[in-house]
Amino acid sequence: MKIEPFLWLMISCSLLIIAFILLPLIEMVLQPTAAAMVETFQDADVLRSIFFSVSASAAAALISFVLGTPFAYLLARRTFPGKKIMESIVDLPIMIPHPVVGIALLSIAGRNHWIGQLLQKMGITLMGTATGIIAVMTFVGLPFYINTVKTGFEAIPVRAENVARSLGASRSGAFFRVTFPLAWRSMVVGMIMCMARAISEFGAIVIVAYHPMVASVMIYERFTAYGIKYSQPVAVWLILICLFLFLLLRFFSIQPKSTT
Amino acid sequence: MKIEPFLWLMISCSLLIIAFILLPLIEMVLQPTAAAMVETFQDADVLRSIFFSVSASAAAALISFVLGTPFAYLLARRTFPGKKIMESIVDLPIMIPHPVVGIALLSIAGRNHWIGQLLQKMGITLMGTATGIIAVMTFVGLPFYINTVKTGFEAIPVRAENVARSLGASRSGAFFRVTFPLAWRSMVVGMIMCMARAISEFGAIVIVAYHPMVASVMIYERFTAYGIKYSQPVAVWLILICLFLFLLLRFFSIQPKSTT
Amino acid sequence: MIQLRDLSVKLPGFTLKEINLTVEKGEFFTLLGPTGAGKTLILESISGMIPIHRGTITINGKDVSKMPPERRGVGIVYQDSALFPHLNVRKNIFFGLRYHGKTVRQSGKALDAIIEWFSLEHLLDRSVVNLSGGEKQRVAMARALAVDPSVLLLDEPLSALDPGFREEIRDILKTLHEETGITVLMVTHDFVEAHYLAQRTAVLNAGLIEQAGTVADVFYRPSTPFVARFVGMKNIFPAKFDKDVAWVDDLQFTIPHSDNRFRKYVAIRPEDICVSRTNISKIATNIFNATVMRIFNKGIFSDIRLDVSGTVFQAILPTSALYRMNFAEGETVCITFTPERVHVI
Amino acid sequence: MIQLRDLSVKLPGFTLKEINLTVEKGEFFTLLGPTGAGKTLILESISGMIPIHRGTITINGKDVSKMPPERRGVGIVYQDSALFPHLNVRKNIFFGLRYHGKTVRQSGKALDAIIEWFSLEHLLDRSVVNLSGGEKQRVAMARALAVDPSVLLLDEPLSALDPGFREEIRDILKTLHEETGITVLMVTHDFVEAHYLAQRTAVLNAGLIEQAGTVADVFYRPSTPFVARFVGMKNIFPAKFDKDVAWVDDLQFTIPHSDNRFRKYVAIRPEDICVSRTNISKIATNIFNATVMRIFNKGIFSDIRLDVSGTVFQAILPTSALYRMNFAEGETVCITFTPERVHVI
Repeated sequence: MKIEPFLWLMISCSLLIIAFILLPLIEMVLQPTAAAMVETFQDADVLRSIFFSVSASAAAALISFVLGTPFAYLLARRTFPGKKIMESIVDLPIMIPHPVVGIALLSIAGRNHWIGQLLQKMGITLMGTATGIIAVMTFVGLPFYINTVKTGFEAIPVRAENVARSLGASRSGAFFRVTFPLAWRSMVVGMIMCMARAISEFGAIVIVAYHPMVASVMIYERFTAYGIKYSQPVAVWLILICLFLFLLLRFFSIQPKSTT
Repeated sequence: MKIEPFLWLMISCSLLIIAFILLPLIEMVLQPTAAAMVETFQDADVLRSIFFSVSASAAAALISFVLGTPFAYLLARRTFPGKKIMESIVDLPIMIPHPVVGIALLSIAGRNHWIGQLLQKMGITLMGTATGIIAVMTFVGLPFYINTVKTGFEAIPVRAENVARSLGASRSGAFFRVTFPLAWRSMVVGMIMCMARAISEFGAIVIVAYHPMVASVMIYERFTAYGIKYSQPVAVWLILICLFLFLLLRFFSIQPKSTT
Repeated sequence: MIQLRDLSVKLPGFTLKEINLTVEKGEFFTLLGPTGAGKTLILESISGMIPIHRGTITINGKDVSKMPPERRGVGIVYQDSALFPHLNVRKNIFFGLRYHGKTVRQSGKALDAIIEWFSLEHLLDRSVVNLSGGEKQRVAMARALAVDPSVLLLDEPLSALDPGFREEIRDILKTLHEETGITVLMVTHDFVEAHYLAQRTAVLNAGLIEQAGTVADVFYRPSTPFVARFVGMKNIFPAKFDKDVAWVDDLQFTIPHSDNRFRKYVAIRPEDICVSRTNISKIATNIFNATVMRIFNKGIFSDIRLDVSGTVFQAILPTSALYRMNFAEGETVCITFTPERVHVI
Repeated sequence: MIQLRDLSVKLPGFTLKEINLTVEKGEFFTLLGPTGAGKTLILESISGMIPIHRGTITINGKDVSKMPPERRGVGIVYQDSALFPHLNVRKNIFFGLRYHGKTVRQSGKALDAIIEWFSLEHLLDRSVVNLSGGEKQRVAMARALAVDPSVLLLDEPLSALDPGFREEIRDILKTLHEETGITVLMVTHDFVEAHYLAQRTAVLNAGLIEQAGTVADVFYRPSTPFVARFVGMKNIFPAKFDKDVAWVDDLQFTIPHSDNRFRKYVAIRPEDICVSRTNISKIATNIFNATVMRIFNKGIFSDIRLDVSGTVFQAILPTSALYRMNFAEGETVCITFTPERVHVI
């Protein structure tokens, strides 16, 4: 069989892309010395910022789960006028430049805006608070959750729900006994995606709250103040801890199917 | 028919999310005065940075198109050991915190690394150059292009390609006369997604190159230097111009089908 | 009993128009029609899955038009079974019990009887994912019957099955209906299924009922050319009528004596046309000389196309008989059919 | 001519094992078998879409085992037509020309003939998306034939069609083969299609050829119980043999005289069993008293299940004959079958 140039083109492009993505990451992980890694890990500021990144993004994923699941179900199951527009609105946060996200969120939180005044009365401040950071993270992470879970719901045949209802289940009964058990895996994946996007955010967070310091802001601070060598260990730790968390979650979601 | 609490829950969650996404954006767009908008638009720095953002992200989309299309086709059509891993690698840039992306790219571009030395010999510098910015943008935008186009390819029945080959078309003939005309719409959408992600990047760019200044960095600079009021007009202009570009591209990709 | 009164459903690109239909208590009724005629839409209206535009749906005398699906007491079996893939066979069958105030213990005997009836005892702990098509349909039927529905809706329950399973499930359906006397409304596009299972039937075309009646009625007395074609009357010719005579072009057919004022077509089933070398029938009318155009061997039976001065007839004969008579293409033969086998439409 | 020698294909979860098959030049050959038997895999090996593990594929004497698909000269028509949705009918048909050094002008007459043959003239400028199922298959066939392939592979070309179109396309295939004499290999799971179209056939089961031969051979002389069941021999019983006699439990069957040493079953077609109230046959053997268990009306024909001292026979009769004779369930009747209709397997 003669060599197929088309196949070679595909393979070489693929390897080039894999190298482009992997080499920088591998290089970065390998450059810090073990000593620097250990020392960085003993730094309470670093630990605090990584823990804060993880917990704030987990909070964003949880909010997405609570609010986004019903929305995703609506988008997957119903047709209504304006649905396309709604779907475009959900995608908006992906398109908006990151600093603009921060500026937009601050725009309504100001003292001269009715929402800002309302928030203030409730004792909620966005600027420079954990609340603000979680708001930003939810804003950028929501689309990932909703789109993943919507696809998950769409893969579940409507007929299974119909049968459940014909057997006497109410709309919520059908949802909790048929749809949810079939879709929860996609919800876990959606929450991982949402969390990953939230943890990686920097531009919007740095506008809303430099402090309390999330890991990505700390990495940026160390880079600008002390240069690449000093910022690498923190970056590596952040990546490793994220990776560990995601693998853990993935592992739970690929458990052998139980019968309930 | 009694009121269905489940339906109401879905609707209220949906409206809450829509409001959470839209209200800050609308508010931000409405706050700047017309005068401020006009004045900002006449500022050569602003125009230059927006133009640079657009053209650099377009370059990233073009690179993704050239390299990513064969890769996406490979992922859509072939099964091979390690495919799952490859797909995970493609998704990596979405998961990596933005400043870490910048640090990782700089890690291999340094003078004491063989790739850095190679690049230097070729006259390529990443730090503080347009090349570096395009590299960052490609890095973060590629996954969006590849995943979109992969889905597009998967939607095209293999049998159509098989028939084309049985009719005498080579692998590339079948690709260019059957697969490409059926998939180009998904490629346009993929490039839009890639471009949108590239334009929105801030954290990685600010590490690799503060100058030449892209729009998101300029917005950040104005925010930190002069506050929210001064940064809003630039943000609004950036969003409007992006929106216009994307609508234009979308429009071209939804033209009535021609027969070729 | 299921009664549809002026049922209208509007969907983008499709409309069901004023469907009137009564399925009597204990009846096995089929809805026939080609793909896209709106058959499934009627089932989904009855079960409450889609909102209706106008009209009323009554089940056992109770107007259910505005009830949610779970209160209509309607059992459904879909073509693809629609089993719950995350539950095993047992849990699929028991799924509906709790909504009917029953526990497995309370309804033990009834459930055991259903499970035994469908021969599912040995499958109870199996995952539904790896069952065969026939097994899936048996589980789907057992699941629907476990909650004792007042009517059973079947959406092409045989279509997705391999031939072997198709016969098995068809026989099960027939026996089930005979033994339990449950009201059944089944959708199918296969007339043979209707013939085999149902007492009455309605033929649907593009959202309208073309004809309703007993299966025999629809089969032997189709009222429109569409229905005639659907029930396999291959020979449909536009005709002019005069008392007990019809003219198809220049051919004169003797037909049953009836009121033919508003009729426009004659139709003859291919199996009602007798083909022979010389006239062997005892009647003196409807005898034509025909040229054999083509013979198509279709296994046990063969199709034969015959030209009678430009009008093409289609007849069906056992292949063995055809071999015996040894007709050749181009040969002139004699075709006859009794007047009562000529249907006027 | 297509020759497969020891063809083996290994896929995750499925294996084709040493397939040997010869389709003669000009022959219409069918590959029969249930879903998942590996039929399509054989077609895809021949057309070069999947790599083969071992063995050789020869087309018209040329070993094509290692050739890319575009050089094998194989035309394919799939069940779903696989038309190019972005091209109109004309461009679909003309698609392959350029690869065969032809232009539309050069091959004008031949193309016109193909287009006319398939009655596609009025559709040429239509989009293929909105064609009917039958039209789509006609375009798919015209497209395959436009480049003058040396063999034509058909992958269940009738399965996705509505009954009306199915007959149309089946007749077109038959006439096409008769007129052009092209070598055809068709995959189907429907024995009637094979009977109607093909000279020879092979029955595939789980990646192995169970039997190959003329359609009549496979139909009348199945060599395994699987094939017997597949060709509709409902009555298959394990038996013991002694010269021209077979015992099924205590029933003694007279059978054709042949070498029965390695045989294990007898099989009788349901249509070969004659059912009557009293013995009307001229032969003295294979006459049994039977109890009518169930009668299933299946439209033109009816199934009848008969119990002969514990052995259940299945016979098929025209429904009209059954009505005339007015059999009741539970009644004792007489069944007979001639010895030559008893197949030993």
